[in-house]
Amino acid sequence: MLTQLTHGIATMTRRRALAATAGLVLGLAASSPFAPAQAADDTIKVGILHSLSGTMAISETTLKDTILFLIDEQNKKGGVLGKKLEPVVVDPASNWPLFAEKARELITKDKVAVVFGCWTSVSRKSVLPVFKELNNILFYPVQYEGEESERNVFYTGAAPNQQAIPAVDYLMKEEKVKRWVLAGTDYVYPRTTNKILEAYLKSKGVAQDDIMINYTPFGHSDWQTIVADIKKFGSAGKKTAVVSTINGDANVPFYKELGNQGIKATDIPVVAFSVGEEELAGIDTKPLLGHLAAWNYFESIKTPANEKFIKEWQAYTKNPKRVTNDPMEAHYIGFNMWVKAVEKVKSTDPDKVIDALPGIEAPNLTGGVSKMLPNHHITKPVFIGEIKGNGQFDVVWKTPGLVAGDAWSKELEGSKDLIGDWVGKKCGNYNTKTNKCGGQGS
Amino acid sequence: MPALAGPFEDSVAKFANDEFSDTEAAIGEVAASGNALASPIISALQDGRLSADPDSKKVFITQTDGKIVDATTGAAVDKLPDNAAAVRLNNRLRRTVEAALGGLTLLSPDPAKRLAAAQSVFKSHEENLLPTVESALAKESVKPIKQAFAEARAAIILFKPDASDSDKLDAVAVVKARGDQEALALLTGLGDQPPLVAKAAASAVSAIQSNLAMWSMVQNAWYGLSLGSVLLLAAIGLAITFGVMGVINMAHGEMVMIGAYTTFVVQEVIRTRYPALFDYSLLIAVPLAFLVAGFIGVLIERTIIRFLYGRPLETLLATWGLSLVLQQAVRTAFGPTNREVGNPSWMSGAFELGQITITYNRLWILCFTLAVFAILLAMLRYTALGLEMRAVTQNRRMAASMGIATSRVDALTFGLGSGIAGIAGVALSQIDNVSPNLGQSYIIDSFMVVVFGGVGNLWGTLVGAFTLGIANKFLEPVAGAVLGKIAILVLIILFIQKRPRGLFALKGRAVEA
Amino acid sequence: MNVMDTRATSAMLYLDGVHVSFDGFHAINNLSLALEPGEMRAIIGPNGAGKTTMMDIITGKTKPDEGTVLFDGTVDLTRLDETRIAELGIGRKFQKPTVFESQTVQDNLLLALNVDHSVRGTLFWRGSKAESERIDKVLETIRLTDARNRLAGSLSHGQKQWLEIGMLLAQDPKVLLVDEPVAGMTDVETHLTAELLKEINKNHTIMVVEHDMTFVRELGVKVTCLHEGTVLAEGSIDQVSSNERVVEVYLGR
Amino acid sequence: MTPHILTRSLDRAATAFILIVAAVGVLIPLSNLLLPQGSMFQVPTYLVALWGKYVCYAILALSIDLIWGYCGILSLGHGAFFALGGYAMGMYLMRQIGSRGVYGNPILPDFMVFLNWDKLPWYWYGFDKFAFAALMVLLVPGLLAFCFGWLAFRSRVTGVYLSIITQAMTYALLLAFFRNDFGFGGNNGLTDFKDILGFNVQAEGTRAALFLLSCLALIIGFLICRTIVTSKLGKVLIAVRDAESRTRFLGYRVESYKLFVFTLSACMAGVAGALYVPQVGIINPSEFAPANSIEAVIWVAVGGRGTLIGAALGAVVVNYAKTFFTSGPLAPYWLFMLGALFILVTLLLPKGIVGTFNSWWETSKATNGSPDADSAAREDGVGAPNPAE
Repeated sequence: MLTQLTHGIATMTRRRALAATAGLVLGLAASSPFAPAQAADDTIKVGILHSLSGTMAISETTLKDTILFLIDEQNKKGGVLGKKLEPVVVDPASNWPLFAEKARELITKDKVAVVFGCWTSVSRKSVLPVFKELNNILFYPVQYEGEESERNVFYTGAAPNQQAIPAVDYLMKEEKVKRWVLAGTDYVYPRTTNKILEAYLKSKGVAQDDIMINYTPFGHSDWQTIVADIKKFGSAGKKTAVVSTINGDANVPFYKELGNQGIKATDIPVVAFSVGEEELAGIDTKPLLGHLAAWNYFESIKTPANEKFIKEWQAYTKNPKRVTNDPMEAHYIGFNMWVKAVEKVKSTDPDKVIDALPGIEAPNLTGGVSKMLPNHHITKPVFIGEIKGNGQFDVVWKTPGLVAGDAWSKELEGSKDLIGDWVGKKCGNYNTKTNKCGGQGS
Repeated sequence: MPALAGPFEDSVAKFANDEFSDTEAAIGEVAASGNALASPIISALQDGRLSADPDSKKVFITQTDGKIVDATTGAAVDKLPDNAAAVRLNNRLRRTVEAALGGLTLLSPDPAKRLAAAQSVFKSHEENLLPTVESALAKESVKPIKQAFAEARAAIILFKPDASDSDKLDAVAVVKARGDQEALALLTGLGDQPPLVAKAAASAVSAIQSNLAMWSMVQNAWYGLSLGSVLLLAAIGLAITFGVMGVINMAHGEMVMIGAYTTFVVQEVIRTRYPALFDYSLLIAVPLAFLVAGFIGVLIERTIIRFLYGRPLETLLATWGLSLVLQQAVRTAFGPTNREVGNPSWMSGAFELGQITITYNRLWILCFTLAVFAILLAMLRYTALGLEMRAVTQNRRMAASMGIATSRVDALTFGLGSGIAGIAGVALSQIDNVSPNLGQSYIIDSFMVVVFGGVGNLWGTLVGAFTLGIANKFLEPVAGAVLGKIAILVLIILFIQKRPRGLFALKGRAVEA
Repeated sequence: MNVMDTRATSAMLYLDGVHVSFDGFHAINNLSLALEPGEMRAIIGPNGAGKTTMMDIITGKTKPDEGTVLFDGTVDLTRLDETRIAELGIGRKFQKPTVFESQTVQDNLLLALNVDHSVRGTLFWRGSKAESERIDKVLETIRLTDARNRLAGSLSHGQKQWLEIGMLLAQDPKVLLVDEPVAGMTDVETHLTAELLKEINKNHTIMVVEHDMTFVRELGVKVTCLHEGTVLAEGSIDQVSSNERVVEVYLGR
Repeated sequence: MTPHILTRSLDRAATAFILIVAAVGVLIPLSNLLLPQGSMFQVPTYLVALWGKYVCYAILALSIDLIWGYCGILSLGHGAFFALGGYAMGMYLMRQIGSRGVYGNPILPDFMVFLNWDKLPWYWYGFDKFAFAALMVLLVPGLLAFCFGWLAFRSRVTGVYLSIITQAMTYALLLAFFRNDFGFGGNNGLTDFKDILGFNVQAEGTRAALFLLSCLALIIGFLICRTIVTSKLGKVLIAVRDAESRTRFLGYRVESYKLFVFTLSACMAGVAGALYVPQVGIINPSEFAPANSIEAVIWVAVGGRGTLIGAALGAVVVNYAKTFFTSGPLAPYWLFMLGALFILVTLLLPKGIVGTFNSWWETSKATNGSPDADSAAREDGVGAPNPAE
């Protein structure tokens, strides 16, 4: 390009040079850097926006495979509206601005009808403006800190009240826990969850002295001091538990240190919100027997739907050891809800589908039927599982029914009056005190 | 249900209901029954060897030798019914089981079991066990176990509402003498006590606390040494490639990762083929990791680095690219998720030294690091390769003219550095994730250690690693893990301004030219 | 010893009792030396005698552990850094020819010119007739006029040596420290270099470090022989080369 | 700025470069806004944003080339200055949201509301004014670079040591900005922007204007760099790069020169970051990641170290490739390609695209005996950097 241009300018007249430059520039810019899109009308395109490289690949690659698997299954059943579904896979490479760029590409260039994607909150925050601007649909499958209800996003993972609070309730009731360590990685999800839990615990009469909050950086690997601190905190004569919002990678060294320092679940149980079957695959779980996790799904839950899902998934991935986990189930539910909504309105038009989704019901894998709520969160059961020696969980408790996801936490000062209602109020942050849309201000 | 079932049979049958509350009731009833099978049933329950058939309500014990017996009769059974499943426990039940077992095994002939029983009684301090504990105490001849019984007795007395003040005061003294976290837990959890006892307990608490505060300094120092050993292990290979050869190897972390994955592969093979060798897996992995990483190192030196000598910044970029390729290659080959590397039994668990807990894996890593360091130092000093290496680094042209094959020495030096990184990977697999990102988390720290300690000086690396480790661990309780780390980085940046060549810099004309 | 007493000698460069050690190795050991204004002095000595280290001390690259280094009788050089010392008027040619290889011969001289060396000055520099005349003159002196637009890196070894001497000329310092100017030169070049230095010596004080005894003899100036960081002998070339110790440690029998 | 130093900097290639950037800056927005959608020459909005990002990266690459290509300072922490500029802009954009945040708090950004902060931290004051934020975009990176450089250059920390401590600097900032207590939104950073100077950041017109501004900034940045490298100052910088102590012995205060370009370069990186943020819509701590800074260095190496046009071109080429290869079937192999690019460029193309082209041009001219020998080819008036530092 430079050769031609410098050479061109040297030999051509100025006017001709300018014209040539203009043509070249536009040609280059307008020819998108992506492979030419096929204008196939006989398929419905489904975007998959999960990192396949970089630090988040560890969690997200499985979700990409899940959607591919679900699309495959759906196409075997004849697709949707008589058309086959066509997956479009992109790799945002664990790079948050790249998430936004790739979302834009999926919607504008590939013209996908819906996107399944994101894991971290920051990636969701990064693509949010894009989905709003270009009016498309994102299904977000991971448990998160809540405090959000957007028209274009459907949250199929757990809100804090569908994971954290039931877990704490369980520990208080079943284990008679009086003293709490809230340990987390220093980012928004643990911060918010711990804020909510702190407020909740205090409302249950737990004194400030009986709550210890600790944050560590991402990928923290030297847990000696913190585990010793926990041990010390736990020796004050009251039953103590750790509520862990430690992020994926840091968990393995944390649990290894726990095991080695001899903290057993019978002394100080640890309940984790980010540790699932995938994470346990990297640890020898025998020393961790009895530590807990709270999820809306466990692979070990015995229902016909789950057994069928696991069997087909392992057949699809040709790996009889491949585990399943909670975010996968969230995608399973979300995908089926989207299919139902599309079939209901007989269109993939985002506006119509967005309006049709609240109220749609789809079976989950644990024997219940989840429902999309007006705040774009879903109803889910909550399970508490204890880690078993084989890397699986043994469900020791579950909520009696399904719990509706709260977009806005009732425990936080800033959000206790807010609700999300995209059916009646057409508003994600409706203030029930002032009866106005738009937060608590003015 | 069998028609002739007595109360013991009824109790045992409750295990088959798959309800935690029934299981709890069953444990209590069985433990209290005095039946000879009570102890086997409950220890089987603890180990997950107790199965129940929910239909026939029959319960079975799978003995440690694999034989199966009926839990109510002790009669041998051929095989478990098809729908029999292990009786499930949760944490609360596990504690109940421990307590029950403690009561049942206080008089066990096995000293280890008696000690464990005494300790679990100390925690559960169940009043109805007092007579048993006292008789056990009277009979006991092994000193530490006798001590444990005395402490268990003291714990029970402290919680016994009708115990006399003087008994309780004696008990406080016994617990105070124990002086550890659990003693503190017991004393702070006493609840309402007569004023005299409460006062004694309070003073015991503060005595224990100040004792523990002193120990926590020792603990920080130990943690610092342990962190320092990890840093040293990760940095030592870099000290060779960067310090001795002047090559910036940004793919150093990936060599560590390759070592860790080698360990994983070794353990996989052992698990599937020769499970008996598992405890030796690390011993096998160490030389293999050295060879694999070393070989890859030589390969890298021959294909990339040798073209870039004298261009340190270009080397830095090329090896960074290499690190991306290696990471993604491992991700493709082994998948992006963590891989499980188990701890052999001799690296699991911990022992108490005074009031601090020393975990075996950290201790072994410290010893291992020092051994690697010593071997390396000896190698550089006493072997022909070491001599050639030093000759080449000091004066390449002179060395070449004296008949040293400099390019061979370069390749071997780089291979040595990489191989040591591989060994570090074996050790790090014991405490960290084995994932494609493993190396990334150590590379910056390793560079800091080498630069801080002074390039070209292995002793500097040693001192640098331990200084940073200990400083980090003393900062962490004060500033928190994140701020502590930031503070260390800032301090290093400022330190480099003061001494641009590190702690143990070589001086003189030659190094500055 | 009183420093001010020696002011009477009005030495251009005055070193007294200088010590430097690197990790226990005494590179310079009680070195004393005085260079009179307008003098040219040749320094000889075996490898490791401390010749280059002495230059490092004078130019501020190395700080002595103890001792006095005075410039012009008044300025204490041990307190100043390289830039400041260069600004005072001490120029240096390195042992290994060091020129700016990726710039032209002309630019090399331009950079060496003794004009405003501040960031601002160089940013807004616009050249002047006086400057270009001076460069032309230096180019002529060092016989590189034809090569003025060539990259310095493409010059031959001898030409680079000359270019570096030319840069010293352009810098126009009061004292020139010249480290091994004829290493790697042909006999003819060596001879020309000697002529050149003699020419320069008319207006400048020079200290030359050299191994080439023919060259030193040709210069015909006072010679100092260093050994193990201290002065072994001083005097005319004949005096020094007949000194027993010098013959023993340096010239060989 | 006096005209002579400006005119001196404009040779044929530089003029061509400026014309092309100007043409891109005008034509792409125009075609996006005026031509009907679907027309062959219509540039869709998402591509305007994408190219806007490339242009910002090009400015960052220029700033790195100025210090690395011309002065031999390899900073592996330039992403930090880029990110700081971005944060300054992000803070302005955050304040502009006002009561339209999800909580509707007129003063506090959303993340502060949900962490129960009751008032704005002092360092957020003033960022509601664009002029103040714009000043901070230059001042914050500039000041950090000045302090850092003052310490480092004065103590003569050079070469790989400098590279490693710049990396430590950006790593420390990364950790600090991850902390929620730091008050910059933690891991999520700043996002969900609404307005810039009263214009909706999502609107096509605003995007077009931002794109034009980015191109303008690239041109100005390029002119500043050209002016510097073609002045005598540029020759001094190259002298420092090739033989630092020689330069010192000629009486140049090397640390002042280094400090000057380092600080200037940090300010440029800050501007690039500030323009980047409204176009991508998010700024968060991952921009501080050492890997990002190293990647930016490779753009310069690919394009041609020590050639300004090369740096800008390298940034665009590598990022175009990144966009291209992270979609579709090649996606899992992107890191292989990027890694291989690092290795191959340093081994086989040490002068980069433009540097290699220049050498080729020069040789072909020399053999043809063309009178036009030293114009376009010797683009920046200097030879390629000496590979041996």
